[in-house]
Amino acid sequence: MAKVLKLNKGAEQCLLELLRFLLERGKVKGVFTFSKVGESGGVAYSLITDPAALEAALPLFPLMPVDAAKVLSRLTLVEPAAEPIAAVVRPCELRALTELIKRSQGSLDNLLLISSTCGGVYPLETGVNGNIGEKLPGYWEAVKKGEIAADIRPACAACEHFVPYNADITLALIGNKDLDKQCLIQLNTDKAEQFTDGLAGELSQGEAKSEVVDSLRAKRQARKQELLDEFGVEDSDIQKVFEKCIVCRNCNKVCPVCYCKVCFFDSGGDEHDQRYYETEMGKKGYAPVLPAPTFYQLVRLFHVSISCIGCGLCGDVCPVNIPLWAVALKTGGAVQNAFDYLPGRDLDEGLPVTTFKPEEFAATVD
Amino acid sequence: MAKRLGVYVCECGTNIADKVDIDKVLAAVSALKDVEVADRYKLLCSGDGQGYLKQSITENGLTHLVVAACSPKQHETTFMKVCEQAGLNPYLFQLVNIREQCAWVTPDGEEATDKAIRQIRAAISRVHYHTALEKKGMECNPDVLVIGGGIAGIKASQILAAPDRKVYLVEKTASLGGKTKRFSKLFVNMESGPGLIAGEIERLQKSKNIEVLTESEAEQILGFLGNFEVKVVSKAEDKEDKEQNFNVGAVVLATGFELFDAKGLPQYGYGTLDDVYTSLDFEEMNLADGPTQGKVLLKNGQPPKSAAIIHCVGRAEKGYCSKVCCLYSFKFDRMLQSQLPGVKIAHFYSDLCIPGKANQKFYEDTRESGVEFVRSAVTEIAGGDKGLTVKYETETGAKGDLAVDMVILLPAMETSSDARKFAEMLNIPQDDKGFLAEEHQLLSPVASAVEGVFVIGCARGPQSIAESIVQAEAAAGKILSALVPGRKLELEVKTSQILESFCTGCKTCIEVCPYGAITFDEDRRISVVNEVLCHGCGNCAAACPSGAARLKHFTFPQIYQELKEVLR
Amino acid sequence: MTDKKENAPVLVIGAGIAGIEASLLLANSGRKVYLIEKTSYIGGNVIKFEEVFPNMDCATCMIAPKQQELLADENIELLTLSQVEAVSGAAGDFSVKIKQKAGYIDLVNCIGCSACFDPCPVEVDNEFEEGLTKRKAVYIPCAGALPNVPVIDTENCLRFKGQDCQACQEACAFEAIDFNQQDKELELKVGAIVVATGFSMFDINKTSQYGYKKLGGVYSAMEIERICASNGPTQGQITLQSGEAPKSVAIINCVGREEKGYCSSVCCMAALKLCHFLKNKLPELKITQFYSDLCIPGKAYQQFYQKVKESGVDFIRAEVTGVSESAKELAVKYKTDEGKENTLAADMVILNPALEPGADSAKLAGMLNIPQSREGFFSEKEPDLTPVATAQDGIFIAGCAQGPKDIAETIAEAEATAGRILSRSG
Amino acid sequence: MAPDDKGALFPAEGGVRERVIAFLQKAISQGCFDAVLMPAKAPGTDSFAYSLIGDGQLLKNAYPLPPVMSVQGAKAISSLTRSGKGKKKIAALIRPCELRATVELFKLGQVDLENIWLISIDCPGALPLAEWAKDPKKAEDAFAEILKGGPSESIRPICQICDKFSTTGAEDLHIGVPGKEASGILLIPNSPKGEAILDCLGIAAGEDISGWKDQVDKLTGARVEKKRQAQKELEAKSKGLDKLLDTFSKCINCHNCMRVCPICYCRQCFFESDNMQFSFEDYLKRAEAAGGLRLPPDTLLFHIGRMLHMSLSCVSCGACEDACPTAIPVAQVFSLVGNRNQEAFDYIPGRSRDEPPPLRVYQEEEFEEVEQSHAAVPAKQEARDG
Amino acid sequence: MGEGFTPRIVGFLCNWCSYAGADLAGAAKLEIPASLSVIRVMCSGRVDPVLVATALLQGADGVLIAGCHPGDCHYREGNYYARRRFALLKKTLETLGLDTERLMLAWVSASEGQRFGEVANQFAGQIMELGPNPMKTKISL
Repeated sequence: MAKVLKLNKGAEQCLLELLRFLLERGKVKGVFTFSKVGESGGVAYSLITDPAALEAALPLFPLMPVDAAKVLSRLTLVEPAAEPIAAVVRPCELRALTELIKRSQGSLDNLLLISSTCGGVYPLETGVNGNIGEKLPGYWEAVKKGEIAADIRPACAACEHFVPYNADITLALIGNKDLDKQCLIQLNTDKAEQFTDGLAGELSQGEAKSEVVDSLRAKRQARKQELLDEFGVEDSDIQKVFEKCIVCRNCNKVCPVCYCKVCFFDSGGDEHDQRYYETEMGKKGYAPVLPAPTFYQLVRLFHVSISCIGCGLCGDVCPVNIPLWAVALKTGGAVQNAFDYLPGRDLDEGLPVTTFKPEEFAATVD
Repeated sequence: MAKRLGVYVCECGTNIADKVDIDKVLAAVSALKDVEVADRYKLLCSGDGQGYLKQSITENGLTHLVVAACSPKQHETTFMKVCEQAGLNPYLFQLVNIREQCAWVTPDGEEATDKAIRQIRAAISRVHYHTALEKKGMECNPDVLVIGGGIAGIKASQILAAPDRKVYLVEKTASLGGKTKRFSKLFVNMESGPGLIAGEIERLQKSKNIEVLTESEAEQILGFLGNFEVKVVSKAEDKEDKEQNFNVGAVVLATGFELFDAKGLPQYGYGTLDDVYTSLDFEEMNLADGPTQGKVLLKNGQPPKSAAIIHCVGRAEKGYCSKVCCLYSFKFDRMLQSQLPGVKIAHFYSDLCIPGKANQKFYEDTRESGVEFVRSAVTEIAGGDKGLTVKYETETGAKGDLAVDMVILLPAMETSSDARKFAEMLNIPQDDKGFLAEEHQLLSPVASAVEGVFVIGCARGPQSIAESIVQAEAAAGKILSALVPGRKLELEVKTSQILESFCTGCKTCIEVCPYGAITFDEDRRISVVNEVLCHGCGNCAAACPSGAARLKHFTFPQIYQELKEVLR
Repeated sequence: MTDKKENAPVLVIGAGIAGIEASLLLANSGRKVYLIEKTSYIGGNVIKFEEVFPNMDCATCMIAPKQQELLADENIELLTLSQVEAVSGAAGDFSVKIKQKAGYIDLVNCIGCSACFDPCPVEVDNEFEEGLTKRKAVYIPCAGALPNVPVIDTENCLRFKGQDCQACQEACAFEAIDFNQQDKELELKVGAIVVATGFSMFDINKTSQYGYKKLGGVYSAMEIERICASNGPTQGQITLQSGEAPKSVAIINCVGREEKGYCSSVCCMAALKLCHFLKNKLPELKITQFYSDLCIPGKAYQQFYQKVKESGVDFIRAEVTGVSESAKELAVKYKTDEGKENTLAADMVILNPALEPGADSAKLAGMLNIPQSREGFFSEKEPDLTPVATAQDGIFIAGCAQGPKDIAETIAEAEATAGRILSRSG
Repeated sequence: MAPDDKGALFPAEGGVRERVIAFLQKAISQGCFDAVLMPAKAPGTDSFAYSLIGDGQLLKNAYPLPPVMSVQGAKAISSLTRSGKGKKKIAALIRPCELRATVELFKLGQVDLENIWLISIDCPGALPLAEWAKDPKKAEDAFAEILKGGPSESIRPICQICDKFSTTGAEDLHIGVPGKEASGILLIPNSPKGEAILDCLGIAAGEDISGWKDQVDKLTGARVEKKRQAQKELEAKSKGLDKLLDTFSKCINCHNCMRVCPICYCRQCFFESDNMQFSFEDYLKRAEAAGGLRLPPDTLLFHIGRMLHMSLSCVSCGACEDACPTAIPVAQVFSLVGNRNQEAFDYIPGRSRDEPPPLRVYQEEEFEEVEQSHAAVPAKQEARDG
Repeated sequence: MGEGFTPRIVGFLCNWCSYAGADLAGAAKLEIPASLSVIRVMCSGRVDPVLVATALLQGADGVLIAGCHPGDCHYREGNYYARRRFALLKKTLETLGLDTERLMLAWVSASEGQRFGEVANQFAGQIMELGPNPMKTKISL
């Protein structure tokens, strides 16, 4: 049974207080959180070690320019964290991190994982244009009420896994009507209890539950279907979907579960010599020359869909606005259902591709 | 396996200990990652110190070693040997120079201590990223290819040949002896050129270990020190071409010289006026088997009564002094005087170049014999009914004429036309005069820029016979020293390497390698380092944008580890 | 030949560049080499130069890696402060008696920290610096000298003069100073001998007309080499005794050529090198060269001459008849080929002397039983055919011991001696 | 730099596209080359992909000047030839910046030009990729107007300051687009290969092209001035550490600028390699030194590092800016740095196939201003001990 | 010393000339600023500009690259390439408006112990005047 710590402060303030407490008490060496960087309004994840620098932290800022899982993987790839670090991440990032850890792409040692029920984030473009500030009041109203905030990324609007798995600490945001005044910190693990020991607040047993969460999940599931229909991923020709793709492969670069050191498409694996193209041209009178977008996208889906956590970054960075998040969501959903696998749910849940059962999938063979 | 580092600080008597607070250093570094032991010692380079270090490495089961002491120039090899003796790969070791570059140059003890800590921390960080490197040896072929059968090539072959070392002597023409066999007399001692050559050829022929290939040319030479593949084609006039392929470990180029073409300077009248000769023409004339059976005669069959010797023909055009012309001109004086008593000889010259201990006497004797020396520039050789007129102008601008029967031009020496061919075949740089360039003009005068290829005699510049022979022996010395039959060639350990999967084949590394040590594998479209030729400078590593080229022991991560610590 | 003979050790006399090069090649082939050197350091004359012609290579940079390689080579046994006392036997089986002077420094203990210099109360002229600086009685000739081991000069050390001084011993933390050391006699068995004893400079004091050592501002070329050297007495600052930089320099070539009776081959280039160096350091400096014949053989030398000439150096073909002092400057009197007399004012005069055989050449030639040329250099067996061999089988000569020559020729000869010794063709 | 002032007029009707296609069709039908590599719409789509077209009829889908540069043409030629050349003679029709990048890749061993005929064409610029992605049809129409000589404010900022939009000198054949009144296109040969095309077509390069040239020169002059102005403004906005950080503050380290850059030819970018993989401790120490560390870190190092690697060859094609998901003016900054560096090395990327890349060669006497000379060191320091 | 600023200067010295020169400065007991830390490389040609940029961006107050004089390179020509790469780096940083005074390329031979001292002191002085590298404290780098 988890414990819940209640602080009479706004959610963001409360989280900042927790982080400051951890840093100042020396319980952690650093805090990984979203923050203002520089003097000019840039925002990014930061590793903050000086409590004074927490002034700039924006742990709940609804923007996700990179996936924290990718960053945390990079931080701990060579060696695990030698000192405790508190990391504030979103539920989908946490799932991605779990998937990466399953593949030895980092370590959870010494990480105190702090997450929250998530209202989603705005598109990268909105962040770049800098008008998120205006949208924030509406955003938090929606979170309180358990609604889908206007203008958040479609991937978020369609996300049903907005309650974190595997977090040491969960902030209950969705459905908390008093978000501006008080905050519930759910301590999921012993580690969480140890780290928060000494933090002033009202401690109780139980879970910070809300029916609003379930209703939001339902709303999002419905929205997901709508969006998939709207973007035409459901029935349309896959070639048509990828038509504009310039194969810049930024979707793979930002994808948190694309972890290869050298991507297949950088290894020369897909290269052909001129004669190949000449032969191809001979068949139809013409031959496209660069790696075919469809081929690339299919290989990518094949590689990542089992672990796709639907974070939506691929769609966010696509320079030609292909709704890649929708494709990923659909394919990922289908593949994961087939294997009865939910990526990032449980660190101990083995990867479907590394195990098999003799009797399964008999139907897929003629 | 977990790393276990040992960090040892040498007190160097008082040299380090007086300035650097070693205990403070030890306290600062002993808690660093994987540091198993951190200790001080009075003098680590001493016998006792080395023994202590060895024992400490073994007892503590150390996997990496950091020693803070003096400059690596002083004792890096000493401590690397200690590592070897203790069974630790010597490249898992880093020496920190806290004497020359810290204790001795930092007046303030506290600052020195801080600096020492920083530098040692950097070494500790770095050594984590060291990898064990192994010394490699390569089988090599001791045989030698000598190109050019002149005196230099002959001498090189003689001295190199041995029961366990075969020499291939390849000569383009039908006979050995080069230019020397065409010199009836040699300065300073006036011995016979053909005689000298005959003796040498006889010695050569006695050797069972020299294969002489006349009327032959090397068409292809591929490879590197210790392992060249050679294709020689023999083209005897009355026989079918014969191709021969063999391997050698080294190549000696002795392609000789040619004379500057005096026809290029019409004012001297060479080729247009009778009785204007070049030095080689005059040598021919003096040969018993020459056109005049060794007699010095004018075109009209009469012996000349007077002769003018014109120095430095083509010197201005070529831009260098040919070194031996002054000396052999005094030989010409004697050759003329011995055949034609009373002959009047005048030298026209600007500067006499007669280096060497015995040569001034040779000159003085000439001068005393009545030969005239006119320091002036010859502006024209004019023809006429009664013979030739040398028109000249002295340094002060005075003009004069001298009528003579015969004129001998001393043209500059040029490298032979073969030099270019071999320069291209072997990728040896030529200097702006066309001569084959040395690896280092002073320090390595007979080696070329390509390891294993040597250049001797006039191929690398005008030389006397004695100098050519010295160079032949020198090339032999270098080869005999490096390629010992049955011994492997020891290779540089800290070479570059190209990581195959990251190389895109842009060849930048190939272009910037000063040693031609990187080649391109056309099939795999990647660069490949030849460890025999790589000297480990790291220029390729700095030039490769993707980091595919890496210099062992000086990789980016290794240097970075040092960097971040010294900046802290 | 017996195998023993073929692999017999080699004795190399003289650790200048010739001796170093020959030793390295022989050692690399697997031969044991004894390299003996009469001074306490290796590198000979070349390490005194800042830069060398024609590429103005930094001499130290060029030689240092070779020196280090030599000191690290396990096949080479370096004996400093050593000289040959007697030689017997024949090729393949020489027996050589060596006398090694005591340096009074324990080589095992000394780490070359130089702590002993300061306390030494004696100050004498530093020969290595041509007497331009002082050194102590315990000293190394210059910073960076290798091997980095000091030596006690018994002629000047107070203790060896009977006084009770042990200042250096007290300063040494390593007990490396051992006054009880004795000169050593060694008997070496060697198969071949390389004589690489180098050259000396003609003693300018034998001339009087140039005012050497009498007039301030008159220097020998070697003194100027040291003044130019960044590790020399002035750290490479070109100054007159007044401390000011010279404004005009006259270089007088062929000093001693007539006395010696030969052209020393390298002096013209050495003079040009000085011009190049001085012009680089002091672009406004007016330089005049007095010469009779320019001897600049070698493919790259004329180009160097032209470059120097273009940099604004005057060349006067004339005989210098005297140097005298006039007002603040020096007056160089000269006579041209045509007999015209003239005077040039300069505030610095550089005398460029002939090269001559090393002082001990005659003694060594006697011991080795090899002839000397009439100029005093060691003679080759046959000047044309065997330029590095001597009349004695198994004894070879390399470098300026045979006659004046430049570095490239010296190295080539050193390599040639190795070629001859390592050759198995007889 | 420009070829001889002579070219041939290839008579054709219609817009630029139609005229060029007519030329290509004729050249293919006469066997001047076997196929063309150029952007074309795949049947039934709105997108442009580099395609190898051997069937003259299919050239009707081709776009010599598509409204956007979705893929840099040099990359396409590299894809085609890098792994081994073929047997066919292929004409690659690309924009001048693509051509210059191709020449740079040629020097870097990333393309094989033996069987490739490089044809460039006067370029009016391209539209931002994002504009096109929003509404391809609208973009295509807008661009059609630009091709006809309409207002060009909507082309990419980097194209607006491009002063190398016409012949570069390194192509085999350049297609000059003369004024509206002309009835065809100019074919300006610049190599034996280019001349062979004219021979094959049976037309002589006798046309006086000075009118076209004047028009090019005039625009070039205007562009040079505009670039100067724009770079000045850019410098005011982004020069100096703080402004630079500001400019790149939105960078999400996705490296997409590198991915699409034609000059970035490395298999694995140095900045993605294990050389740039640091330990946790390292990151933490860096954070502690400044109080915090932005993550992912080293974004500025990445950009500066990339400039060090590719700026001498940067052809200012703008692909990076098109691909940047956070709208950083990366092409403009890189172009500025590229221009300055190229000036310093007296190097114009893509100007000549024979000019070696600057970092592969050196001269013994150069750049002495960057070294600390003897003279610059002030009076010597006294040895401490005397 | 100004306001307690202790610079961190890194010197990449080539093994054959400049490192030997620095050793010689040591043997002569010259004073070298303690702020200069030396990293030995085999040749100045090994120092790639990315390495120098890394040093600067990670807060080095100064970066010195020293190698053999032109023409004296132990590896024939590494220093010429080093100079080109340095020129590129300098120009790039200059165009971006970053401090190029924090960089120095100097030629120091094996016999120039004195000169090494002069170069080191001059550079350290220059860095003292410039003050701390502002990049040191930028979280946003």
